[in-house]
Amino acid sequence: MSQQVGVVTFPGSNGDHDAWNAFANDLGVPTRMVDYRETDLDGIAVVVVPGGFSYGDYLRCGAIARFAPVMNAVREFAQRGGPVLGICNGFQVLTEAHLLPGALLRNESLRFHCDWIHVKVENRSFWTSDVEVGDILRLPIAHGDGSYFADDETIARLESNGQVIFRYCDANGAVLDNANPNGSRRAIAGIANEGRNVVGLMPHPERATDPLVGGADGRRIVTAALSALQVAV
Amino acid sequence: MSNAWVAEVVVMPKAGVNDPQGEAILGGLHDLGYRAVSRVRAGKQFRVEIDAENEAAARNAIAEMSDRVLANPVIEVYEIESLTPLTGAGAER
Amino acid sequence: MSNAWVAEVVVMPKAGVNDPQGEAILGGLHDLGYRAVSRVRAGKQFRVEIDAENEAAARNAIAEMSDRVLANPVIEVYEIESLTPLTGAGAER
Amino acid sequence: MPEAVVNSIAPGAWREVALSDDEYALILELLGREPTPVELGMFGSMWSEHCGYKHTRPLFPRLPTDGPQVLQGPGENAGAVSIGNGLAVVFKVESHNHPSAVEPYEGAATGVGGIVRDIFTMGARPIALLNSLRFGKLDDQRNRYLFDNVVGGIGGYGNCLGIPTVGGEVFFDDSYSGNPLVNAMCIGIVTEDGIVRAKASGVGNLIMLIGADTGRDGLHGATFASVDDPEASHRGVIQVGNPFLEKLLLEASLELLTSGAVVAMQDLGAAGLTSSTIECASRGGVGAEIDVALVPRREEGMTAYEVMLSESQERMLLVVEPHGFEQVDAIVRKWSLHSSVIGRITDDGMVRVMDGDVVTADVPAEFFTDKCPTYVRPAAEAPHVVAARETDTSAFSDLKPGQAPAVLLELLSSPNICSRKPVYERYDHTILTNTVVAPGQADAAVLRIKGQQSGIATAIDCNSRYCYLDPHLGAMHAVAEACRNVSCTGGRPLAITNCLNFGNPERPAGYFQLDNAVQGIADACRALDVPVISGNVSLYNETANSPVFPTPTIGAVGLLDDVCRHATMVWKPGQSIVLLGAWSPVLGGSEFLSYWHDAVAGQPPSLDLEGELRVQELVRDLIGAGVVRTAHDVALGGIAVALAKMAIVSGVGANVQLPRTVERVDAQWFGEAASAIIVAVEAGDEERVRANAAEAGVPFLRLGETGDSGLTINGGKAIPLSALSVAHEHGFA
Ligand SMILES: Nc1ncnc2c1ncn2[C@@H]1O[C@H](COP(=O)(O)OP(=O)(O)O)[C@@H](O)[C@H]1O
Ligand SMILES: [Mg+2]
Repeated sequence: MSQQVGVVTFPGSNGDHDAWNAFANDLGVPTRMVDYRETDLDGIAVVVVPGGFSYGDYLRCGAIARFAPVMNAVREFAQRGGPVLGICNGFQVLTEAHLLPGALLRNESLRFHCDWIHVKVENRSFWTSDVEVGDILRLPIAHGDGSYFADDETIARLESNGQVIFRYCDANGAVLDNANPNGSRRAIAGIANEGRNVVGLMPHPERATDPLVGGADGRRIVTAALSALQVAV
Repeated sequence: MSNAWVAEVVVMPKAGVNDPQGEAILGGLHDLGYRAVSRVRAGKQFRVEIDAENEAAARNAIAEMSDRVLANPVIEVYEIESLTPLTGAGAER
Repeated sequence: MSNAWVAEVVVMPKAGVNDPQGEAILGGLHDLGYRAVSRVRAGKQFRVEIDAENEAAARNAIAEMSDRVLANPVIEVYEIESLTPLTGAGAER
Repeated sequence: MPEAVVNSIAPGAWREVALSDDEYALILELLGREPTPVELGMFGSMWSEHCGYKHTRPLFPRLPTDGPQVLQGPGENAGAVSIGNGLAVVFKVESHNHPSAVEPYEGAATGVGGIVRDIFTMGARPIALLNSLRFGKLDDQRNRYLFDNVVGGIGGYGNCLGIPTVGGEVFFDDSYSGNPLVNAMCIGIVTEDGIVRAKASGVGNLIMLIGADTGRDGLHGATFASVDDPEASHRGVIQVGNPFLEKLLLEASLELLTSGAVVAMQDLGAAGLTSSTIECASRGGVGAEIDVALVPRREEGMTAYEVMLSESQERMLLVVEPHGFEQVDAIVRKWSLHSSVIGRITDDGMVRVMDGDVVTADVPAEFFTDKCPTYVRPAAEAPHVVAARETDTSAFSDLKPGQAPAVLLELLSSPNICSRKPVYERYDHTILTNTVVAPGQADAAVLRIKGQQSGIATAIDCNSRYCYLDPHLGAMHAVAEACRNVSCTGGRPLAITNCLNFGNPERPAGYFQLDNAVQGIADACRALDVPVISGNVSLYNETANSPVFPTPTIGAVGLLDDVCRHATMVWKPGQSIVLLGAWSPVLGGSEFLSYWHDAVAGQPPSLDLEGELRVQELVRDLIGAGVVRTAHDVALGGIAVALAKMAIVSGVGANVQLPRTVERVDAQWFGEAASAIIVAVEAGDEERVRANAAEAGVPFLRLGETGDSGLTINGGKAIPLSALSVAHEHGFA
C-alpha cells in the first residue's frame, strides 16, 4: 500500500483543505483525508491534525475531538514513533489527548488574532529537520485560544529536554514580550513530545507554502514529511 | 469597618435561548457512551470578592453588577448562588 | 426503574493558571466604579440531566464525565455543586 | 376554507403583525374569509418590507441587471456571474441591523450565517466574506459595546466556518447611534453548470428540513425589522447562532447538491419556514403541504404559529424526489445532522400548513408573494438637508499652511480614517490560502482561484455622508467607489450587489432618499456598465424618529485575468508618484469638515461617470500590463490622507507637491473628489504612463517621488513615518 499523508478531519475541522492543499498540491505527495470515525491508519506514514473548530470548540478547544475513534489510532501511531503534526486546533487536540503536555488557554487579549508573525526554530524534531535551529520563519496565526500553558515543572522539563520547538519572536529573532501574540508562557509557539516525532504548533505552516498568498516559509516545515514517505518528488 | 465577601454568581442561557455549547457537549457525551445524559446547558460561573459593610450591601452590589456586566439580560439569566464572608482559605480556592 | 437527576458542575481555573477573563471583568467593574471588588475568577457551570438508578450511580457518572470531559485537570478543577432529583419544574429552568 | 379553524381574528390583531387596516382588508378580499391566526402571522411576515419589499419593488425595475457575464440576476438566493473557464462567482450582501442593535454579538454572527447560507444554497462554496459596519460615535459606551461585539460576532461566526473575511469598511456617525448598520457580504465559487436554483417542482416530491431543531428564536424578526420600534425586537427570543452546525450544514448541502437527489434547496432566513416554503413553491409555480407536527423542536409546547414563524438559525429546506430520500438521509447523517420529511409538493398552488390532522393555513402561494401590495410614497426632501447642502463651505475659516501637518496627524488617528487592523485582525483572513491581497494592503481584496491564472478582486463601499447631503449623487459615488477600489487592484468590475439601509419610507423625506438613491445606483451602473445581480433592503433604521444616513452599501466583484498582475498601496523607494484623473477637491461632505468643524454640510464632490470609467480603465490596463503595481484612490480625508496611508503601509516616505487646483489650504490637503487615483511607477515608466493617460483622455499630474523616512508635502518639514504610523495605528484606543 502506498505511503500517504493522512489529514485527520473532525466535525468542525476547517483547516483540513489547507493541509491537504499544502501536501497534495504544493508538495505533490499522496495525501488523503482521514475521517474521525476511522479506526486504523493503514498506509498512512504521516499524520496531520489540522486547524479548525472541532465540535465548535465548545467546552474547550479539542476537548471533544480527542475522544473521536480515530484518536486511538493516532495515539498508537505516535507511540510507534510515527510523525504527527498538530496545527492550531490540531495542537489543542494533541494536548487534550495528552500526546503533548500542557494546554492552550484563551489569548491574553481575549480576542481572536489573525496576522503574520515570526517564530524562531529552537530545537530539532522530525518536523524541523529541513530547517536549522535559529532560523526565523514568517507564518500566519489565526486563533483565539493559543496561549500555551504548563506548570513550572513541565515548562522546566520541556526547556531542559529541548522540547520547545518554536518560540514567537520579532523579525530579527528577538524574543520580546511584544512579539508574543497571545501570552504563551516563555513565548512558546510549538513543542514536541519526548520522541520528537509529535509536534504541535499554533502558527499555520500549511498556509504558507506559496509566495503568492503571503509567504512560503511554511513549506520548509511540511517538506519534512518527505523523509517519512520515501517518495521522490 | 468593612468586611470582605465572596459571591458565586451563575449565569445561564435564558429558557428558550439556543445553547449550541450545551448541545455540542451533549453530542460529545453521547458519542463517548454516556447515553443516559439527556440534556446539558452550559453557562458561566463567577467568583467575585468584594468589600462591603454588611451582607445586604454586598448582595446589592453583586446583583447590580450581575445585571450590568456579568450577565447579558437579553439572552442570559443570573443567580447569586452563594454569598459568604471571605475567609483566608476561601481566597485561595 | 431509573430516575432522572440534575447535576450542577462548576469548573474553575486552577490556582496559578492565568484567568484573563476574570481579570478583564475585574478591570471592567473598576472602570464602572465598582472599586470594592478585589478579585474575579471566571469559570463555567454545566447543568447536566442524567438518568440513573440512584443518587450514587448518578454521582459516579457525573464525576467520571467531569474528570474526563468537562474539566481539563491540567488547567482546571471541578466540583459537583449539587445533585438533585429532576422535577418537572427544574427541567424548564 | 380550512374547516377545522375556529379561532377568529380579534379586531386590530393585524396591527400586531405590522399589517395596516387596508392591508388586512385586502387579505379579507383575497381570501373571501377571515384568515386563521397562522395565516395572519404568515401574511404579516411575507408582507413585511423585509420579505415583501413593499416600498422597494416598484423601484427595482430601474436597476440594470443584464450583461453577457450574468448567469443569475436578482430573484434567487444570490446572483451569479461568469468568470470564464466554466466557473462562476456567486455573491450577495445582506443586512442584520435590527438584531445587532439588540444583541450585537449574536446579531452580527447570525447575519454572517444567513448570508453564507444564501451562497451555498446556490451550490457555491463560500470563499470570502466582507462586511460594512456603521456605528454612532465611540465616546458613547453603548456604541463602543456595539462596535466591539459586532466585530466579535462577525469574527466568531466566520472564523469558525473557515471562510476568510477579506475586506470591509467601518464608519462612525451620530446618526447611527443606537441603530448600527451591520451588512455582511459573501462570495462563493461554483462551476457554471453547478448553479442551483430554489425552484420547487415535481408534484409528490418530498419537502425535507435539515439542520437545527426549531425553537422560539426570533419570532417575527422580519416583521419587527419593518417597524421603527426598537423595543419591538426584544419581544422574541434572541437568535443565538451555531457556526459549528452551519459548517456541517454547509458541507452536507454542497454534497447533497452534487448528488443529484435534490430538486431544490432554500435556506430558512427571515420568517423561517413560512417564507422558505412559500418562496420555493411560488418560484416553481407549484403548491406545498407541510405538517408542523413533523418539525423537530427544541422546545416543548410550541404552537403551529410559532413553528411557522420561528427564525431558528442553521436550517435548510430541501425538495427531494421520493426515491432520493435514502441518499439524502445518508449524506445528512454522514455530516452528523438529521433530516425530517415535513411535507410534499402539490399541484394546486396552495400553501397548506397542517398540524397533524388540523389544517391551520391554506392559501394560494401567490397571495403571499405576487399579491403583496406595493407602495409609491410621496417624496419630499427634508428642508434641513437642503439647508445643509446649500451651506457655503467657504465661510469656514481656512487652515494656516503651517497647521496642515498637525491636522493630517489628527485625521489619521480619527475613527473614520485610522487603521482598521484592530478590526480585521479579529477575522481569519488567511484560511483557504487564496488571499493574495489581504486587508489593509489595498483598496480591494484580491483572491486567487486555485488552478486558474485569473483571480478576483472585491470591495464594499458607501460614503453615506454624501448620500445624506445628496442621495442620488451619493449613491452614484458608492457605485463608482466600489468599482474604483476593485480597479485599483487590477480587477475589472463584473457586477455589484447592494444593501439599501434607510429610515422610514413612509415619511416623505425617507422616501425621497430611497427613491433617489436607487436612481443613483441605476444611473452609475449603466454608465459604468456593471449590472446589479443581488441585494437586500433594510428600512426603518431609526432611533427616536431620527433616521440613519441613507446608506446604499455597494459590494463589487471584479476579475483579474492574471492574478499575479495586481496592485496594492505599497510603493518602493525611488518611484514617481502620479495622480491620474481630474482633481478639483471640495470641502462639501468631506471627512475634514465633519471632523474639524463638526459640520455635515456643503455640496459633495461632483461625479463625471465618463471620466470615472476612463481612469478606472486606464489604471486596470496599466496594472494588467505590469507597469503599475501601486495604486490607491483618493477618498475620505483627501489627497494628503491618501498619500500618508500609502507611505505608512509601504514603510517608505515621499516628497510631494499637492495640486494647486484650489486656493484654500484645507481643500488642497483634505478636500475630496471622485475619480482620482494615485499610482507609483518606476521613473523609467513615467513617460509611458503619461502617454497612455493622454491617449485615454485622463488627466496626468506628477506629484513627486517616493523615498526617505518621512512625508514631505509642499516643501515643508518632513513628517516622520513613525509619527504617521503611530497616529494611524492607535485610533481606536
Ligand atoms: N469591517 C471590516 N472588515 C474587514 N476588513 C475591513 C473592515 N473595515 C475595513 N477593513 C479593511 O481595512 C482596510 C482599510 O480600510 P479603509 O480605511 O476603509 O480603506 P481605504 O484605504 O479604502 O479607505 C481595507 O483593506 C479594508 O478592507
Ligand atoms: Mg477605498
